Amino acid sequence: MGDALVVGGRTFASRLVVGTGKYKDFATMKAALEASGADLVTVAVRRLDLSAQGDKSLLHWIPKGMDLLPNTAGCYTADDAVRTCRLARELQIGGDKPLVKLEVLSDAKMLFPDGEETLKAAKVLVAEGFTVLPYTNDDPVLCKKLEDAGCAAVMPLGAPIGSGLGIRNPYNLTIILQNAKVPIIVDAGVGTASDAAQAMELGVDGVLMNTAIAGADDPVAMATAMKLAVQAGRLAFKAGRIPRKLYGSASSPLGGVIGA
Amino acid sequence: MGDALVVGGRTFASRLVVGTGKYKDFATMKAALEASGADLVTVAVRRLDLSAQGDKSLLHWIPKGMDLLPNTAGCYTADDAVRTCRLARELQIGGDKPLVKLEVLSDAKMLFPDGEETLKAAKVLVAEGFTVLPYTNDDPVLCKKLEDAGCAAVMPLGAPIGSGLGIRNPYNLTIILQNAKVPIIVDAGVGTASDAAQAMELGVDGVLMNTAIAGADDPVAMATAMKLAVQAGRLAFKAGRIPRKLYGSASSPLGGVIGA
Amino acid sequence: MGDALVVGGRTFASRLVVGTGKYKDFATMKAALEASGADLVTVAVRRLDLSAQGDKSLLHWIPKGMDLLPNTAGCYTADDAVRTCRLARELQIGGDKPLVKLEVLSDAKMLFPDGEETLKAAKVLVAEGFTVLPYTNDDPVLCKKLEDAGCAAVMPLGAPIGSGLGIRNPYNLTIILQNAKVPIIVDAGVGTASDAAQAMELGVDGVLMNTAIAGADDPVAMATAMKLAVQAGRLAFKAGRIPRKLYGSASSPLGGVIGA
Amino acid sequence: MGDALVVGGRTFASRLVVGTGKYKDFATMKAALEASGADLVTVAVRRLDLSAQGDKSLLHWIPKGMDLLPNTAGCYTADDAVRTCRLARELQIGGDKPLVKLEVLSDAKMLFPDGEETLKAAKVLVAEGFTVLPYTNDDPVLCKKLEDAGCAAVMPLGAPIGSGLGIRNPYNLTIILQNAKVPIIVDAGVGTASDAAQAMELGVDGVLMNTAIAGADDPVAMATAMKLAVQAGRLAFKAGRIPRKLYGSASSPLGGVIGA
Amino acid sequence: MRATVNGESVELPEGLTVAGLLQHLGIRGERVAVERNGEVVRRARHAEEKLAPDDVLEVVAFVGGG
Amino acid sequence: MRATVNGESVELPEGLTVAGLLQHLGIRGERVAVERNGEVVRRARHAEEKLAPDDVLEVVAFVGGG
Amino acid sequence: MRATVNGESVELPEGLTVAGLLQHLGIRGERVAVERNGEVVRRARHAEEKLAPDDVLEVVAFVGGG
Amino acid sequence: MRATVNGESVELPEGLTVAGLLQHLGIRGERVAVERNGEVVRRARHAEEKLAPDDVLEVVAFVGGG
Repeated sequence: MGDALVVGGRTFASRLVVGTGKYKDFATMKAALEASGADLVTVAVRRLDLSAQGDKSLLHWIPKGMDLLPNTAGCYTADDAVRTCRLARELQIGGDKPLVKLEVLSDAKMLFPDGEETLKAAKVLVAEGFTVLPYTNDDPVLCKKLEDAGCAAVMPLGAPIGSGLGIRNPYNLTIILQNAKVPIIVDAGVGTASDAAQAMELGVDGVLMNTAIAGADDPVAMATAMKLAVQAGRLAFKAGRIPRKLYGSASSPLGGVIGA
Repeated sequence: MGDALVVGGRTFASRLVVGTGKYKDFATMKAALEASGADLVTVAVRRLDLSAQGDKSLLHWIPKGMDLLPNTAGCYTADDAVRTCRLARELQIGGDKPLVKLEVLSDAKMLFPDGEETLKAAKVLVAEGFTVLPYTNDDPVLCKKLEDAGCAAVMPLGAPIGSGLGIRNPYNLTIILQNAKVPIIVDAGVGTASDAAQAMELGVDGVLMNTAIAGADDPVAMATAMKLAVQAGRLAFKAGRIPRKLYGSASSPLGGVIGA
Repeated sequence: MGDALVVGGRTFASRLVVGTGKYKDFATMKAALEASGADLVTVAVRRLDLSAQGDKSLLHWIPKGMDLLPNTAGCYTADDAVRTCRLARELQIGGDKPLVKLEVLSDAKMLFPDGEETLKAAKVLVAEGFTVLPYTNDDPVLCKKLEDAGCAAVMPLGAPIGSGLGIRNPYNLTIILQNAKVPIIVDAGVGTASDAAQAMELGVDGVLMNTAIAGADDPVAMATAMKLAVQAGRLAFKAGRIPRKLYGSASSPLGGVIGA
Repeated sequence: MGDALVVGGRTFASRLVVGTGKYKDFATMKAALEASGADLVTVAVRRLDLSAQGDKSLLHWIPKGMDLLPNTAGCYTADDAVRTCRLARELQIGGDKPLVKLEVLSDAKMLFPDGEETLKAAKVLVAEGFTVLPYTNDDPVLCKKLEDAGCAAVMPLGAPIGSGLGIRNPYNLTIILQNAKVPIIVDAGVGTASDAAQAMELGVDGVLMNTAIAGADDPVAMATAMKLAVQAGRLAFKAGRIPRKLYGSASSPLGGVIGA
Repeated sequence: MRATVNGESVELPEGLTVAGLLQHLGIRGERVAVERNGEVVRRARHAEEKLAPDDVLEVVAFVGGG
Repeated sequence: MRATVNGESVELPEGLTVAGLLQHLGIRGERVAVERNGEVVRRARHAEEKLAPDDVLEVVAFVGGG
Repeated sequence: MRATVNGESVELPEGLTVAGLLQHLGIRGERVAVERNGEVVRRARHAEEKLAPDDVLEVVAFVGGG
Repeated sequence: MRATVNGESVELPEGLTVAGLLQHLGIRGERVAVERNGEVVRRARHAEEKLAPDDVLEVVAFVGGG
């Protein structure tokens, strides 16, 4: 629809970014990725399991034409996140200004991003030429600092990873959007299609999700739902919705009623 | 998608029902109706303006293949609503068990349906062989009585007509759905795409709207958004969403992190 | 505070009306009633258990000075409700224009009021000289009809009886308030203190509750909380709250900061 | 009620902390402070206006027995905040481990706290022996770091200063509470009484507000409302509320209905 | 004679008044109201009003309710 | 003769049929329905049914509505 | 000598102490605190501590705030 | 010689290169990256770079993640 998402000079036809984790098998994942219509998918970097031989790699199952967005999931310090990104760059076999989803969490329980470490890592990675997309709390000040640090986009959460709580604080997102000069992508928290549509209607540039699709009873159907919901929310945002009013107003003519 | 809406023995491919009021011109209306993908559209019955000659009628602008759902908008009594339906049947040139959207409002200010008069009219119209789709408040008891009176579907409001407030009371809708044996269609209140998706995710069988599309800055774009949102919400409902949890859970593997 | 609740010519110092059901014992009920500060309490009318002898009656446990508001709980038809009110009047030993809480439910599952039967009963009871306080759904049209039928106050639900869901639809309550000429009392749905405060802040004249207090782990503490919450909400309503704004504004002076 | 708020070894009978800014005059402020029942009030530190002579100082208008909580409002860097606290300590004429409300904002528009600078200042102030109460965003990780830095309490916002939006994100507050070992006080965002009650019901240890009272049409009435609401919310939190259920349950006995 | 009291069929002495019924049922002190065949019997008439065979009687009191 | 059409009193030729009325009003092509004194006149009877003085007639069509 | 007080450049008598400054500024009774070149001057030292040319001084007090 | 590979201590032949290590571990086809003592070893240098005793090596690949 001539309304592409542009991040760090790269253009993506879809505003939906999807993950590759938590699927019950690769075949289901592949079908869901295709149904989602996404052209950017997140992947994690992990030690190769030296005992498991010949096990088909993830990459065989990612549809052609989808770009990879390696993440730093599992890192709790800026240093580990930076090391992980360097390995991810190597795995990408070069590529100029490689994309990375920077994610530095505080701990394994709260699963909230550690803003201090995230900002520290972002500065290092930008200096090293990465195209950095940081996952962050919905803190307008932190989001602005990440933008100022040179991040190509900023990805505030809608709610904690995998919580399915939707957009907990649309007010903060609105303030973030009004002060941002880079794309804002809602990352994490979406539970169902209307959550994704609502995020887009707020004016965010994209939505990133994994659990909402992979964890649904029918991941392929949910992937399709999310594709449609992101398109619907984007269109509704641009179409200019009607104002909210306490009292309604008739949608049929007031005059010309019979027997009046 | 083999998931049609069936009302009173009629089958509709789309679960979105749209109105024809409030458009700035017929050309815009036609484009929006086509974009909506709806195959059922509401129309009002009004006295012919005897002074205005040769003015192209509404029907010339309704895309072929769309069924008409005449409403009784503007009626404040059961009697006027019944007379209006009889005239609508004549305008439809017969047709067996003609569809009518029964709408009896209390007054021109609150614009809330008058349950007592609506139920009275429903009984008469069912007896006369109409396929009755009543617009009603989200009162589970009244909705049940309308179903028991023989209505082919029941259409509780999400919010007042034209208010754009969305689904004000999802709890009532859920109770209505759990006790209904006929299709439940949310009529009125939807303001933007996520509202329509949310309604469908609750499990309603369809959504009827007019102002949200006709009153948008770009009605055609909003009509497309609504088409997608209704499909998204329906798919998400059937796909089985993930549960909501206060704490998240990682979407990437917990083990195998470097340097661990 | 010179801000009494006046219903049908009777004046009540407290705007909190409490029930007497569901307590684990009469002693706890009495303590909770006293803590609530209410001066109007609901009671039910039931067949005397002819087998259980000498069992101390409820009335011994209701603090002196509290007026009784007999209800018609358990009635599913207008006729049963009217018969129950006549018996209640006899139990009150006369009294002019006796107060009754009219409650006609649809069934034992949904527990929603049956508007049609409630309105029918209200008309009979008003004609027989009762001071009728009907429990009703939050339907603005039905509430208006009950007022027009001569009810002394109208009591829309916040949410279903005992659900603890709070004020599900503040929009409807606001519309009801703007169109009412008799006191509006929120009956049922309140779960905790902030629900009661919120109801009062909307401008309702009183709040009626039973389960929220009787079902709390500590009914006496909750009764005190509700007394304070109703007072707080009423005061806040009259004090004129600040407007809601997306962006904040400093509460300390902007000038005179050191080193500036 | 033997349920005092203890912060840094100090005990406060009231869990409501109020500000002294934005009042139309000192007399109104004094009346509101007294009505609030608070025993801790925030004050700002500003350059003495050398031109305005003999103007009665704020301190003459603060009721006896109220402790002062100097803030660092207007500071945008850790350094300015630290200097301001040192001056505040001098203004307090010593006192061991003086209380300060640490507030470092990002800018004059968003009015959101700058977590990075706040944390930096907190570490310095704790080292200098201050009892530090930092105002912060509702970021569970940042709140934990402030606690670990030695802050005596942590004060996440409910919504931006003066916005009156209430508790925007109860989920974050709940997570903060479940992970905190020091008192959590909601600072900013409260607009009306039910907001304060809701915050307390979540389990926070106190609520700090200024604009909601000073900006109300009747500040004294609103101060009373807030006093009652904080007490109500605290009591309700401790009383153990009933669970929320989609379907209600009768509050009157099901058996013994006449004519059954 | 047989009559129905609170939904149960019971045997009662002939010519019993409402007051007699309450005494017969051992009800005293209790604040109760009586309905006979769908009509309330005002307290003032308890001593006079005689019951008849097959009467349907309701004897009610206040209980806790919301 | 005088009759009321869509709320307005108008002068009509004697013995006019419903079909004649529509023609008289210059209505053609239009998909309209006619109510005479509260009863719908089916299209099939437009040519036969004659109007009478003081008839109250409604001539309606579909318009945009929600 | 010239010094900066609360952001404004002012002319002050030579050898003025902090206590002298406050008197010079007509400040009495007021509960104030003084910062000299970024460092707080404790009240106990107001009488001793002498100002120097180009000093940057902040004289502050509590005002209403939230 | 002993070295640590993915957190486990293993015995490796002397003078092994990174490329040799991967072969030794039976890794082929796989798209992997190698970190030696905290520094990435670029693919281009796999054939040259020799391992040393007590090296800490990380051999990673992409896996599903969100």
